[in-house]
Amino acid sequence: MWAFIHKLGSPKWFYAISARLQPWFWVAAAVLILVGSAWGLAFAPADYQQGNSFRIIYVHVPAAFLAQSIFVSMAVAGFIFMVWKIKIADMAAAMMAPLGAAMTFVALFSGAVWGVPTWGTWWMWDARLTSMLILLFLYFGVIALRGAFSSRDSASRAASVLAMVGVINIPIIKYSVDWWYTLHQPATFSVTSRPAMPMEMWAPLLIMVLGFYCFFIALTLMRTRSEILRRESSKRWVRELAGEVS
Amino acid sequence: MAFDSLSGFLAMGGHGVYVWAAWGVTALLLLGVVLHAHAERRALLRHLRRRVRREQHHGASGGATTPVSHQEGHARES
Amino acid sequence: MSLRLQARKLACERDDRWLFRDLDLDIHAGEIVRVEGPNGSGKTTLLKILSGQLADFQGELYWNDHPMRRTRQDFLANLLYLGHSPGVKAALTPLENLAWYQALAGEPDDEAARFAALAAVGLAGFEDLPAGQLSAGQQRRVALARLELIPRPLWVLDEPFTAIDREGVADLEARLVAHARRGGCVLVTTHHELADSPALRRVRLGQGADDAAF
Amino acid sequence: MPHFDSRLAQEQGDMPLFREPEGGAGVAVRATLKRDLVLLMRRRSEVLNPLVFFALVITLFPIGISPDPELLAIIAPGLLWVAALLAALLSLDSLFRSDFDDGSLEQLLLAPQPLPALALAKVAVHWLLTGLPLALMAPLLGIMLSLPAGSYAVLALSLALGSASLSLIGAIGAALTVGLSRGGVLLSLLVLPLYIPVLIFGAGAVQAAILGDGVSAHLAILGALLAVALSLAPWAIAASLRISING
Repeated sequence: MWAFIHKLGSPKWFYAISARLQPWFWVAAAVLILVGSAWGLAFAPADYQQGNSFRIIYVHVPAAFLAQSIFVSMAVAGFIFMVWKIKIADMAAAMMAPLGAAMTFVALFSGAVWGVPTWGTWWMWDARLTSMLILLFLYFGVIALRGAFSSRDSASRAASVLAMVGVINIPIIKYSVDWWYTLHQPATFSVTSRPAMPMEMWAPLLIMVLGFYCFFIALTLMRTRSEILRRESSKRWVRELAGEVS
Repeated sequence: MAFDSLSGFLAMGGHGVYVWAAWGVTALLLLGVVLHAHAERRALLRHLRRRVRREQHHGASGGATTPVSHQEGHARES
Repeated sequence: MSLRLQARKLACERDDRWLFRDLDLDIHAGEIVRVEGPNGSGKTTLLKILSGQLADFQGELYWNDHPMRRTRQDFLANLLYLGHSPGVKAALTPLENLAWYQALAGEPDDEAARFAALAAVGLAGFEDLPAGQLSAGQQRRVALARLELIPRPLWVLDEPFTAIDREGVADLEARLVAHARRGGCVLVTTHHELADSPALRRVRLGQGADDAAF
Repeated sequence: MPHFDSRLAQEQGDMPLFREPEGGAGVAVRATLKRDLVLLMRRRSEVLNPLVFFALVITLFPIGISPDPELLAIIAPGLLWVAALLAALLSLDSLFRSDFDDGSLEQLLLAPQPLPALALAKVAVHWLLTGLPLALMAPLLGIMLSLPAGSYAVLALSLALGSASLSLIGAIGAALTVGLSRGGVLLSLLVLPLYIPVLIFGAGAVQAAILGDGVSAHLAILGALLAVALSLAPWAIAASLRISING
C-alpha cells in the first residue's frame, strides 16, 4: 500500500500511467455529456410547472456538484501533500482550482438565468445561489493566495492549509445560509428541491453528472501532466521526453 | 422526443433564450478550458524542446562546459 | 552531555538553482563552525534549515544521532538562534524584552539574571529605556544578552557582529571561543574574519555560484 | 563607549551550559499575554483606530441611506454587525506583522513551547483589545441607529461571543499573509467568506431579540462556532505561521 502511494507520488510514474488513463476519461466524458445533453434537451419531458426552462437543471446541477467536489478534492490533495509530502498531489490541487472556479461560475450563471423565467429576476438571494457565490469567493482566495508567494513550496503549503480550512467551513456556511434563507423567505419556491422526479427526468441528470466528473478527471490528469513538465523541467527524464516528442 | 419540430426545439416553449444561454455558456466554458489545456501543453513542450536544443548546442561547441556539467548534475541528483 | 548535529546529503533549491547540494555536516561539542560564502550563496538558508525553521529542503538532519523529526522538542530546548533581525521589540525596554525570552525559554523569572546579562553586554544603565531609543548596535546587544541569560549549548548565530563596534566584536568573539571551550557549540555566519583557534572550522558554500560565474 | 565585559560574564560563571526548560507552556503563554498587552497599551492608537472606524462607518449609513428612524431600526442589527466585523478585520493585519518584521516571530516559533498555545495567547489579546471594546461600544452606536429597546444586551453579548470567533478565524488569514509584502487586501479576501456563518447567527440573534423570539438558540450556535474555532484554529494558525516564516 505504502509502496503504491509513493510510486503514485513519483512524477515520472504518474506521467506514464496518466497517459494511459487519460484517453478513456476523455472518451467517457464526451460520450456521457453528448448522450446526457441530447436526452436532457430533446427527449426528457418538460416540467409541468416550469415548462422547458427546467432543462437548465442539466447543466446547473452537474456544475454545482463539481464545484463542491473540486473544492473537497483540493483539500484532500492538500492534506496528502502536507502529510506525505507528495508533490503530485499539490500539482493536481493547483490545476484543479481554476476549473473549480469556472464550474462555480457556470452554476451561478445558469442559476441566475434560470431565475428569470422562474422568479422574474436575474438574481435572487436564494440559499443555493448564495452558497455558490461564497464558494466562488473561497476559490478566488485559494487561487490568489497561491499566486501571492514567491517561493513555490510556501505557496503550495499555504494553499493547502487554506483549502483545508475552507473545506471545514463549507458545510458550516451551507447550513447557516440555508437556515438564514428559511428565516427570511419561508415559503419561496426553490428551483431544485422537488418531489420525486420521474426516471426520464433524473436519468439524463445522472448521466450529465457522471460526464462532468469524467471531464474533471480527464482535464486534471492532462493539466497535471503539463504541470509536471513545468516544475520538473530540469530533470533528465523530462528532457529525454522532450527529445522524443519532437 | 419532447418536441414536434426543430423550431419548437429551438423555441423551448418560449424559454429558448434562457435554456440556450445557460447551455451555451456552459459549452463554451468547457470547450475553452479544454483548448486552454491543449495550448498550455503545446507551449510547454515547445519551450522544453528549445531549451534542450540550446543546451545540446552549447555542449557541442566545446566552450562553456561548466554550466552544462552543472546542469547534468541536476539531472543525476534527481 | 552529548551534543551532535548532523546533516546528510543536504540539498536546497531556490528558483531553479541549487544553493547547495550533497552537503554533509557533522557538528560536535567544542566547535565553532563558520559558514562562509559570497552573498546569495545560501548561508542564511542553511542556518535556518539547521535550526529547524525551513522545511523546504532535501536530505536528513540528525540531532544526537536521532532523526530531527523525532527529537525536535529536545533540539529546540538546546538551541539558541539569533537571526538577521534582532527580535527586539522597540516599544519594550531591554528588561521587558529579556523577560519574555526568559519565559519563552522556560527559564525561571529572574530579574537579577536579566540585569547581569544586560551588564555583560555593556548595557548597564540602559535597562529601562524603550529599546526603540537605543542605537542599532545597542539593540543588537539586547539580542546578544540572551547568550548570557539563557543556558543553551547550541548557538546558531546569523551575522551576530552586525552593527557592533570594534571592542564589542572582540568581546563577542572571545565569548564564542569561551562557549566552545566550555563544551558548547557555535554555528555562525559573519563577514568579520574570526581569529584562528583550534575550535574553529570553516564550511564553504557557493561552489555552484562560482561555476556559473565562468 | 559601552562594550562587552567578557570578564564579567566569566567571573559570573554560574550560568550552566544547559538547563532543562522548567517553566511549562503556562508560563510562556502568560508572558506572551502580558507582553502583547503591554505592547498594545503603549501604542494606544492601534486599539482606538478600529473603534473610531466602527463609529465612522455607522455614521455613513444614515447619511447614505436615510435618517428615517424606522428604516434605520430595521437595518440596524445587520449594519452594526457588518461594521463591527469590518473594524475587527481592519486590525487583523497587524496581529503578527510587527513580530514578523522585527524577528520576534522566528523566536516564537523556535521556543520549546507548543506554538498553538502561544498563537492562542496572541489572538486572545487581539480579541481583548479589539473584539471586546467593539462589543461594548456597539450599544452606544445602536442608540444612534434607533435600535429597538430590549436588544442592546443581546447585541453586546453576540458581538463579544462572535468577535472571538472572528479573531480566531482571522488570525489564520493573518498568519498566512504575514510574509507577503502586500497582504492586507488578500487577507480580507481570504477571511471574509469564512466570516459569513458568524455574521448570520450574530445578526440573527439581535434580530430575534427585536422580534421577541428566543435568542438562546442563536447564542448557543455562536458558542458552538466559537468552540469549533477554538479547537481547530490554533493549529491552523501555527501551521500557517511556519509556512510564512519559510518566506
